[in-house]
Amino acid sequence: MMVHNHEVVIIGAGLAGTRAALEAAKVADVAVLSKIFPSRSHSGAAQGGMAAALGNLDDDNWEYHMFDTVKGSDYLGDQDAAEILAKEAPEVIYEMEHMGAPFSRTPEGKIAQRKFGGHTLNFGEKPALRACYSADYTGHILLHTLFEQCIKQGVRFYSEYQVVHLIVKDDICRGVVAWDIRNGGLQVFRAKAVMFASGGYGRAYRITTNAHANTGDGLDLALRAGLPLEDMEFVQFHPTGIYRNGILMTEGARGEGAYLLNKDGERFMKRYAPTLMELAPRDLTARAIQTEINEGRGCQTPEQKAQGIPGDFVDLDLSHVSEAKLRAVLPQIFDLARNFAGVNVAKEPTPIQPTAHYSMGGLPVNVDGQFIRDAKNTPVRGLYAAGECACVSVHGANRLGCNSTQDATLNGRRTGRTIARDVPHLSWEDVPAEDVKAAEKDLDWYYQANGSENVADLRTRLQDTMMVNCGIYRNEKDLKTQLGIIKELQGRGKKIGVKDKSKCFNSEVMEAMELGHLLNFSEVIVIGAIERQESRGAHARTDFPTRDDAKWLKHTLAYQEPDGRIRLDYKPVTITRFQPKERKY
Amino acid sequence: MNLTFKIYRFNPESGQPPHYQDFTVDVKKGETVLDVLGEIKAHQDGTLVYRRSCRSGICGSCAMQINGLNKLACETQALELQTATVVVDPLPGFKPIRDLAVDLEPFYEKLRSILPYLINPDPPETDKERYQSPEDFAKIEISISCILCASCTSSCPSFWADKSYAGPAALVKAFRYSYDTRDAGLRERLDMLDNKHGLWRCHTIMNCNDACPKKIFPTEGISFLKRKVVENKY
Amino acid sequence: MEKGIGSGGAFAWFFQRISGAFLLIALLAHFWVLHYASNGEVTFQIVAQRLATPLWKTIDLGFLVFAIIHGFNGFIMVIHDYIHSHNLRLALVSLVWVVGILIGIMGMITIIGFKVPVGGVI
Amino acid sequence: MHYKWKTGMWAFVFHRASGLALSLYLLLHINVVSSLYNPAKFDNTMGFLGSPLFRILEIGLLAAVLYHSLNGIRIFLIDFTNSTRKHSQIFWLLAVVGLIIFVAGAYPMLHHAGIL
Repeated sequence: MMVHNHEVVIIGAGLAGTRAALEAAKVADVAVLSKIFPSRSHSGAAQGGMAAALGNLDDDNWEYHMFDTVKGSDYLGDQDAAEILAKEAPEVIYEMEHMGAPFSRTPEGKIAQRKFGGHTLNFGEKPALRACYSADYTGHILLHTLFEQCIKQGVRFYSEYQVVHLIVKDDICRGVVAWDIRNGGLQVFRAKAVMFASGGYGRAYRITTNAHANTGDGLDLALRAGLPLEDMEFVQFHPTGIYRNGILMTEGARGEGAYLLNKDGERFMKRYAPTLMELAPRDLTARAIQTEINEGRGCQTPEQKAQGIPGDFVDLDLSHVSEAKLRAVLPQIFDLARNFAGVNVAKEPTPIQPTAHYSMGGLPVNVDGQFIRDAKNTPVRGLYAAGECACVSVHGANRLGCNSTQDATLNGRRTGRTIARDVPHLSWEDVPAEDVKAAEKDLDWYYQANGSENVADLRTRLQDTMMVNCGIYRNEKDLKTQLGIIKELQGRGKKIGVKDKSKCFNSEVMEAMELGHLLNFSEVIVIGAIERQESRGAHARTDFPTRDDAKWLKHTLAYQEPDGRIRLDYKPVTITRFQPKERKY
Repeated sequence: MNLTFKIYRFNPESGQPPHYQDFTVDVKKGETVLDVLGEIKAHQDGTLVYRRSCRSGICGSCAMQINGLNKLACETQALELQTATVVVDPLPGFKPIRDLAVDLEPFYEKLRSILPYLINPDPPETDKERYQSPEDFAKIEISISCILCASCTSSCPSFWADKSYAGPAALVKAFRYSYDTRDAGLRERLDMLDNKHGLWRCHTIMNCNDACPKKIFPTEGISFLKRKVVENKY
Repeated sequence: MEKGIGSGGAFAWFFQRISGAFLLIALLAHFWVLHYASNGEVTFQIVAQRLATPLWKTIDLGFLVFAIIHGFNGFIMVIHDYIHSHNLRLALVSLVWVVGILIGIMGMITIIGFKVPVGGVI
Repeated sequence: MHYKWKTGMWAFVFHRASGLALSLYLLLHINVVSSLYNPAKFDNTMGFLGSPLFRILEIGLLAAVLYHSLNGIRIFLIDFTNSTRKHSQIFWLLAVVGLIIFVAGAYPMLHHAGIL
């Protein structure tokens, strides 16, 4: 088997991965592995902006940003991490700008900033102009700028390599085994430092903004290696996904003045967040929309109207904003609304529904990006993570809009620097033969799978039921039903059939592998959600409708025991400046 | 509505030459060509290979030739094509790897060759941005939306004829940086592009403008660069 | 980026456009004189009358040179598009140059060397 | 390969084809004109070329020259006046202009040839 030796191996080439690579490559030999081409990473789909208290257009400062982040997290976010995010964010923005990122500008030539949900001035007084943006493809320009910087610096990319096994022995990470998708061979990547930047897990849901590639592979690889996952039950639903396919309509639309309307044409947000209205944080807005739909005030399609079925979407209305302004600041949503909803946003409202968007939970790391394996914050030697796959935890129970691009870039940079600092002190470790054998055995299993179950059908069933039973609103009964369904699907997953036996670009085996990951970590989401008997941020339990700080102001850690059982543990939340209080907007 | 999808099939391991295979799919309003490919892969033939990721037109994975034109499968409504048979081919001009997936390494090679990054020897102030007027930003705005899907380069007859030609995508990127007011690398890039495989292989055939899913009009940027080279030299 | 034969291509591109514009004007004149001002007949007498004046000599000379370079430059562009073997390309481009120069000389001799025959133009 | 041909592609291919044809014609033309040193020979050749057959071929020459000139104008506009987005409209506008000139030019030519 081919063995590569790179001092640093980074898995994933989105904002976090490429930003870390730029730092680490200054002192070490870095390889970036990605299952798709780097420029295809899902960071590029971020539309609205990147938060930083530059104060280019108002009197912003980092303390407001930190407060909003902590309050937005429903006080589950670790405040040391939130402080770092708010303080370092302006520096990270300037650095991106200096690298060449083309931001939209104010009339005097500074970086332009817009309003975003939950971002306020003076601790909640009024909306802040904090999101730095480039029209409505901010993630795209950030991703491409970093990718191009990697080209400049000569970072080595292994594109279309799927990591299939994480090699951890004696609490030391020694590298990974990856599958070369184009040629079908397994290759060992021996490394002193391995970093996950493998993105989120939105594909566990049917209606999602996430790319097909976002199957949370990195999370499951860690779980299988005996390492914990943190706060997996917190899945953010973005309020405005295009009806039926969940494609993102940026929060920037509401930042530029869009209204949310129910079937009576009422701006219903006034009943949920009288101060911030449509600019309330995402968890609150998504719940408001879902409540309108559940209580029969959703808008109806003509067919639904004719048949007297209650509607299951609401309208996002931009028709009162001038078309010239929309073309200037939100050009992309014209195409999205036209191609995927058949709507001209300048003239008519777009039908939208909440859509699974962001994974607050993930691989537990400390503020330096080192992977931690337990409630006592013990780092795993040579293992790091940043970006959506990681849980620092900045976002706690609910992330604020445009904090994710900042989190990925900023913590990618921090983690890259930590790796650069650590690499000289890390040594080359042997790769145990049993790890390689295990990876080979796994891959062979997929090639020989000749059962009768259909991978796509199992995946669809998982996504549909997760949506219904573990979506915006949850309760114990539905969650337990869902756990049963996942167990059943895991059983059926052992009897799948894979027709394609080719070595070359076998995407059928790839999808089967991804299904395995989805089924595995979905169980963790559901178990974490069953246990957490409170409502906090994105986790809204109808049977426990209030936040319970006495019992639940703590992070969930989930481990997979060798027998496959999920074991939970808990970890305290770091609280420094802001004591938890009631969350109102 | 039942549509026939005539899809290009090729697997180097099968020993068979490339051929077309027909699939009949019941297509509903609102379904894209990518949705249809997904349906075929899920329920008719799992061995069908194509690239996809974001399915919302921003990642560029699913560029392919649909009814003779390069498009993103995820943005193409199948019924709006208004043909009973939809012909799906891989991007022309690149080596097919398998079915609809082609070898894009040459494409990235071209991109790397044109110095696709900001060149500015003057170190900026660390605690503030470089200023740029909204008008100057507007000049490059359309070109920054390029998603590197390769539709343009793959549609270019000059590229079909000369595989060393930089191609519209790389040239758009060169334009994007050269016309950024913060960049000082114009001369360096123009030296690179004034070349038998550079700008001058563009004969304004215009296929790239039709193929670009982001409506960037690469020819416009290429014309700018051509004039700039001439201005600088004569 | 790999360099092709010779450097650049900027001059060829620019010249093609400038010479094209000139040729368009010259061509209009040429056609006018040939087919409309002269009733459509091309005889020695008519051509000789025209060629005898220094102004027409200059115009025709410019026309000749620009037409040849424009045409053969076009040929060379096509060769650069489709021929990628270095040696073959060198050979073909050289051939085009040689033919171009020969035919150019031939044309120049005709125009410059033209003298009104003894007896003058009637 | 069966890429769909759009206006720009047709315009390009015809431009190439007419350009190559005109270059070859130029070779021939210079060759013919070089017989000017001998008035008798020149008139002889011209007489031969004045036959109806060559008159008709000459109409082909007119078409090639017209096409190459007008599309040349289009290329010039694209390259120097940022007309990329309007290239197709320019093409059809010039096509109409070209057709009118062609008819206006071909009629007297055929007339002289005694065909009309």
